[in-house]
Amino acid sequence: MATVATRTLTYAEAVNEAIRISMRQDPNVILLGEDIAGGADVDHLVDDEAWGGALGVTKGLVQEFGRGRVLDTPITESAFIGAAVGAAATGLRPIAELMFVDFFGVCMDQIFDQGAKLRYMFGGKARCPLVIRTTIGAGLNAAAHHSGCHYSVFTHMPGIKCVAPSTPADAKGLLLAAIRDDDLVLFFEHKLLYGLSGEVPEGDESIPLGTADVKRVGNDVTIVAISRMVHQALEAAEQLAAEGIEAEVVDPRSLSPLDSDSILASVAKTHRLVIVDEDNPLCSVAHTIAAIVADEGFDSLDAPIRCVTAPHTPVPFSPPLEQAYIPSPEQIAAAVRAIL
Amino acid sequence: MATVATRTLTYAEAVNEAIRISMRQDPNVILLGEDIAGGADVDHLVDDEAWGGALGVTKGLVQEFGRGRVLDTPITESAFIGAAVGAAATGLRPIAELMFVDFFGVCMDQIFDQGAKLRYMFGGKARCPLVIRTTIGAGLNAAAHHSGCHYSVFTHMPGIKCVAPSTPADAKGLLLAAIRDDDLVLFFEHKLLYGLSGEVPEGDESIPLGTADVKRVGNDVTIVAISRMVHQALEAAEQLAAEGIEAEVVDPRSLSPLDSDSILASVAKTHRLVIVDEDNPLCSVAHTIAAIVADEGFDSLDAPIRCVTAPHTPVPFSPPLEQAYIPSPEQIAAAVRAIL
Amino acid sequence: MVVTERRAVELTGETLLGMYERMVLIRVFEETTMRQFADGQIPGFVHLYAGEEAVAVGVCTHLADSDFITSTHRGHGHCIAKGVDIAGMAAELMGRRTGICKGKGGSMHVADVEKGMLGANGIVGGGFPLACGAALTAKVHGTDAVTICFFGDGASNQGTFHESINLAAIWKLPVVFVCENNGYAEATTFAYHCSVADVATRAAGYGIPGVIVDGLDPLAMFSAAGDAIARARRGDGPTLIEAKTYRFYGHEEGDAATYRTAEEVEAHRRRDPLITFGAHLTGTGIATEADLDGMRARAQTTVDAAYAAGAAAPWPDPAETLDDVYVSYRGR
Amino acid sequence: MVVTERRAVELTGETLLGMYERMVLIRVFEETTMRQFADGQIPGFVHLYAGEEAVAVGVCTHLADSDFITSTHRGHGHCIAKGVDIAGMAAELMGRRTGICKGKGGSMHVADVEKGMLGANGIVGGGFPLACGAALTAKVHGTDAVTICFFGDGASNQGTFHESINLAAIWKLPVVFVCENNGYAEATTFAYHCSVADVATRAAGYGIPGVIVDGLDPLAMFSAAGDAIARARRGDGPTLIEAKTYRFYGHEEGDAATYRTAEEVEAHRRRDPLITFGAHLTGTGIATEADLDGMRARAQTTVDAAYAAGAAAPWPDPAETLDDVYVSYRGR
Ligand SMILES: Cc1ncc(C[n+]2csc(CCOP(=O)(O)OP(=O)(O)O)c2C)c(N)n1
Ligand SMILES: Cc1ncc(C[n+]2csc(CCOP(=O)(O)OP(=O)(O)O)c2C)c(N)n1
Ligand SMILES: [Mg+2]
Ligand SMILES: [Mg+2]
Repeated sequence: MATVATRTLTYAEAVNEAIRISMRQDPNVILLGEDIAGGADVDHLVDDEAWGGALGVTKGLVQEFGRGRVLDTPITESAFIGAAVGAAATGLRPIAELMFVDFFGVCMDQIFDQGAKLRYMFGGKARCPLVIRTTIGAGLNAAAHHSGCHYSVFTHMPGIKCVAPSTPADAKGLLLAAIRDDDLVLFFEHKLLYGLSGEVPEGDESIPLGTADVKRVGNDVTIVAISRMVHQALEAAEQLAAEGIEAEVVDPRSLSPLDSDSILASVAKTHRLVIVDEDNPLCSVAHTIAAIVADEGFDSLDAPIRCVTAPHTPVPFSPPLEQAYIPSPEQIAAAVRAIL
Repeated sequence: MATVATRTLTYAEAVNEAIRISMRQDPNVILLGEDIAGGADVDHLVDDEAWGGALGVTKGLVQEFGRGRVLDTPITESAFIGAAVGAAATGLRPIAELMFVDFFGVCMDQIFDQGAKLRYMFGGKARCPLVIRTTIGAGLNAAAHHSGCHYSVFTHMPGIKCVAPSTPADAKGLLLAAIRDDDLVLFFEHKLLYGLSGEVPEGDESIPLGTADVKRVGNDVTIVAISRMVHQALEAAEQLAAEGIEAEVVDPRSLSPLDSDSILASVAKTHRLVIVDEDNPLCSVAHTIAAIVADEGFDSLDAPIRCVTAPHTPVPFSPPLEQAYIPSPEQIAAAVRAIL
Repeated sequence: MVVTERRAVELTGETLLGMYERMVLIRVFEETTMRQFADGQIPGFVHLYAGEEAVAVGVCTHLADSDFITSTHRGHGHCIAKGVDIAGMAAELMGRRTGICKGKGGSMHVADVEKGMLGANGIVGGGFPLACGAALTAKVHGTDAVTICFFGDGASNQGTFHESINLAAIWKLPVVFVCENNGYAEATTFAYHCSVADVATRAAGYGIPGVIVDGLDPLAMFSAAGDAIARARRGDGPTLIEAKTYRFYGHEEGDAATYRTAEEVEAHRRRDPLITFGAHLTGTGIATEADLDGMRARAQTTVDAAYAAGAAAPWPDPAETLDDVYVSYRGR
Repeated sequence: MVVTERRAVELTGETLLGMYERMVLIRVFEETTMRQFADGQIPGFVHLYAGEEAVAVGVCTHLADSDFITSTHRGHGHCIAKGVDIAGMAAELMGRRTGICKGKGGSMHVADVEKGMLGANGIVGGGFPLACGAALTAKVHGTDAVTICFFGDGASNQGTFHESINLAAIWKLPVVFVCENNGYAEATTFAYHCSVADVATRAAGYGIPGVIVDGLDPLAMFSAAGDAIARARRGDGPTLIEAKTYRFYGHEEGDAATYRTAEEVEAHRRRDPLITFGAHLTGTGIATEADLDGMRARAQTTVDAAYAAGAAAPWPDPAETLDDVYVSYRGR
């Protein structure tokens, strides 16, 4: 493998860079969302004052690509996400931002009935090369309308691909692949990871969708963890290592398609599985992974499969409640110990 | 147990009867939906000409309860389902009809961000005694916008209860309980079951939500099946019985809360589990049941858990494709044989 | 708001005959489809466009393949007006492999992106945002393509109507919103479900022109659409056209439509666009009765051949269920 | 559409003083909240209502506890105007167990159904349908309760606006839609995001009255709301009121609001409703400067006490995370 130069970027910067690279390469890539540029018709704004999205992730892009390609939208998610679907079906490669995933309820028809099904309903004679970026996750005390994960809902839906990176490098590489992909991709960015720094390759280095990544090697138990939970799992693994337990931490990175082969291979080695998911438990990706392993990996298993997830509740506001809501390294370590 | 008189009703009639009984008992119960009465302001309609819902399930109710309690709505699911939420929070007990579950995308915010979360966000100081009736299921060649199941999406959501009856008796008993329940209940009626006849108790005999029902007793394998799939499973069980294999068919009836105890008890007896679900597989109720058993019932299991579900595709239109889409008795029987 | 009277439009006899031909083709397709459905040849739900031909044809006569339309559950007429292949449509409605969507879509999802037809739609109001998107593509690409969004009176209350027209208005998207107000949404009357007497009134809420047109008159439709399309192509943004029209049959096949009086149906049938437009053509000497009869006969031949081919065509293979979920991999 | 000028309204001195008192309480609550947020006492997102007091108070002065309101992410002012307990609010914003929602909701979800306050809302446009529902309850129960739906200019483009106003109009629901047009949706200007110059224009699309009001003037708000509420209670259906107002601070705490010019902010601050309404009260001899200062001081005492109590209150127990998902059973 050729060495690729890297530098330290935050997760937010990595997302921004992937978009910038893609927009430079392909004039069909456009960006749309609420305040995605920021202050659409405000002339006095000096460059870096434009919001660049509610959380600043797309800052600077309107300066390079102009308001013809970085479009602020009204607060009408059905209209602009549906427009992104229509644009994708007719020749553009839009990147739309759904500010918080919790808002999916106001625009889901355009995503799952139109965007996701269009190709199938049309007998394969259409494409929907659209990326919908959205933010997920608890931890900012943003309460029940701004803190959910809910990628399970999209993973459920045929015609949608789902990606949930846990590191800056994955965020960049997977987003490059997602933008280039000819299918509808939901790209889930965890709000608490935006500030995380890490080494990120320079240039146009994409990571194929549907490939898991082993974030830590170990022989005693497999911990599959999604998005920010990868870091909770790694912390749990450190705690366990102190006790002589070596956990393997597998990050699926893309939830649909899911690289179940990598998960099964790890379980075949460790014989034990704990799954960590910040989403609510019922009909979750965690449960899907458990179901796949309970079928295809049954003979490898020496112990029950444990899922460590958020509880079956909305996300509470108050800090101690929200902390209780988010799966902790301690809970993960305890789940591992219980099946050893 | 006191004997309760029964008579033969179709599943559609059973639903209708449960609503009628509830509306007679409680003036706060109202009905709203598109053409739920039918021909709202058309005076020349003679009684039984009013549609009573697109599939005729609520026929006759407007004649008894009047247009003040059986309200036709415009095609604005967000507005009228959200209005049902607001009405439920302020003293009514509405029953809203979402004509096909596939339309959930146009109104999901009002269901899951408003109705389902209201009580939690308000610290327990509000209630949402609302039933949303909707139709599910493939088999009418109604294609990708009118044939899905998608109860998994609602089962995922905290604050929502999900019920999916498979027989006329269950439909009536569970709907009576749902209307009386103080929480938001999604009630999934399978379109292909509407014409099914069965013995249904007279009067106000409700069935508690959260209780599974063993539809067939057997010792060799547990088949958990949902909604119409109960009948496919029973057919498979007959095929298997001819080979000397006795399957136990468990119908969870309510998906949230889920009576996992009954499922685990059956698996503890049979040591083998096949789950049948007409919904798409990823993040499905099937996978959740598999995950629960792979954890809590792991020690009972003598074989991999198999899920027989619809494929990860939208519902195709063409009859042979749609038939391939729906889990068949043959597929179920084959799944059982494979793990024996 | 402007109420468009039927205006003298400069149209060649050839164009007029072409319009009639399209209209009669739609009518014959629909009436044949009705029989095929009754014969059990067409599975699923079928919503006929018969009676509304003047709308689709009046509008689409302005369009090239590079222009787009979005459609509804009542989409056959839009497809035919936009030039979608009749045999492909018939086979699709029958669920055959040779269908334009390989049997995956059926009546409610007929589509042909190559022809600029972005699909019938099973979701009422589903097409509004898609139309904005197709128009956005034209705007970003700098072409003069226009997009027409057809929708029903029932759809005019959906949230997507509002969101999309506002978006199109502020972005000055080249899109024309065409409401086919046939007076009913299923069994519910327009007078009940809508808070205003004319959908076109709502245009004022978006600062765009709103136009009421006699949707039974193809020439009125042609001229109103022409103005709106020109405006859109010029970059001046969207227009809302309300075509007052009528569906000759029930909401869907199987609906007895008892919510309509016989007198009401009769009154509209007397204004059948094929009769009135046919009379216009014969009256102005552009065609003879025999010409018109010939066109209808040719349409019938085309449609019969399409259905015959469909009936003879193979069913899709069950394994195809898994195809075309994604571009890059197969469902499972 | 009617543009409501400030009208002479017959109000007792007591009512006027009560209005001022509510307004100053909102202002003091918001400015104290700002400091508490800066001090790290309030987690999460906080959107201040300061500057818009005349709207909530002008409207809610007409209401009893049996009337309902729906609110927005910028909900503190609506809560206070509707009589929600200040201590319960402060503790809620701080996430304490004694909060009005037991710490589950926070700033974006403050609610008090007993007081007819159906919740702030984290979803822009989320309140429209809920308001129709509360109004439907009144209609079915045959009471004269009215529901007010507060929403922002940004929300006026959401689909729920359109769907809900149409529904309220055809059902003649007793609801009043009050748009707080503060010129911005986050960093996006009203001029950009909305296709018409006045939201009230859209009323014509639903056949209901649309009224533009000076949202910095509590008396103009009072009189416009009075007309609309009376109409609603009479059973004549909804009204759309557009209050032209301004938020004195950023979209949320942390927003420097550089998209607004200093001059624009200054111009609005000069028309601060507390200053102008205060001047009206002193000018007409209803109150002295000292009276007004006294009210402000008392408000400050109330709010300070509320925040002090909040700071001293216990945190919820982590086990409470599982409470109140359902009435009948506990989450897990
Ligand atoms: C979101 C949604 N809600 C409801 C339906 C069911 N439905 C199909 S067609 C229809 C009536 C549509 O009326 P209109 O828009 O006037 O079109 P028309 O049938 O008159 O052409 C309804 C309610 C649907 N398909 N989608
Ligand atoms: C459905 C939805 N989309 C986007 C947001 C993010 N958001 C929160 S407040 C806001 C601006 C609202 O503007 P406006 O309605 O004018 O209210 P204001 O903040 O000016 O009071 C936005 C975009 C949201 N909360 N909900
Ligand atoms: Mg109609
Ligand atoms: Mg605003």
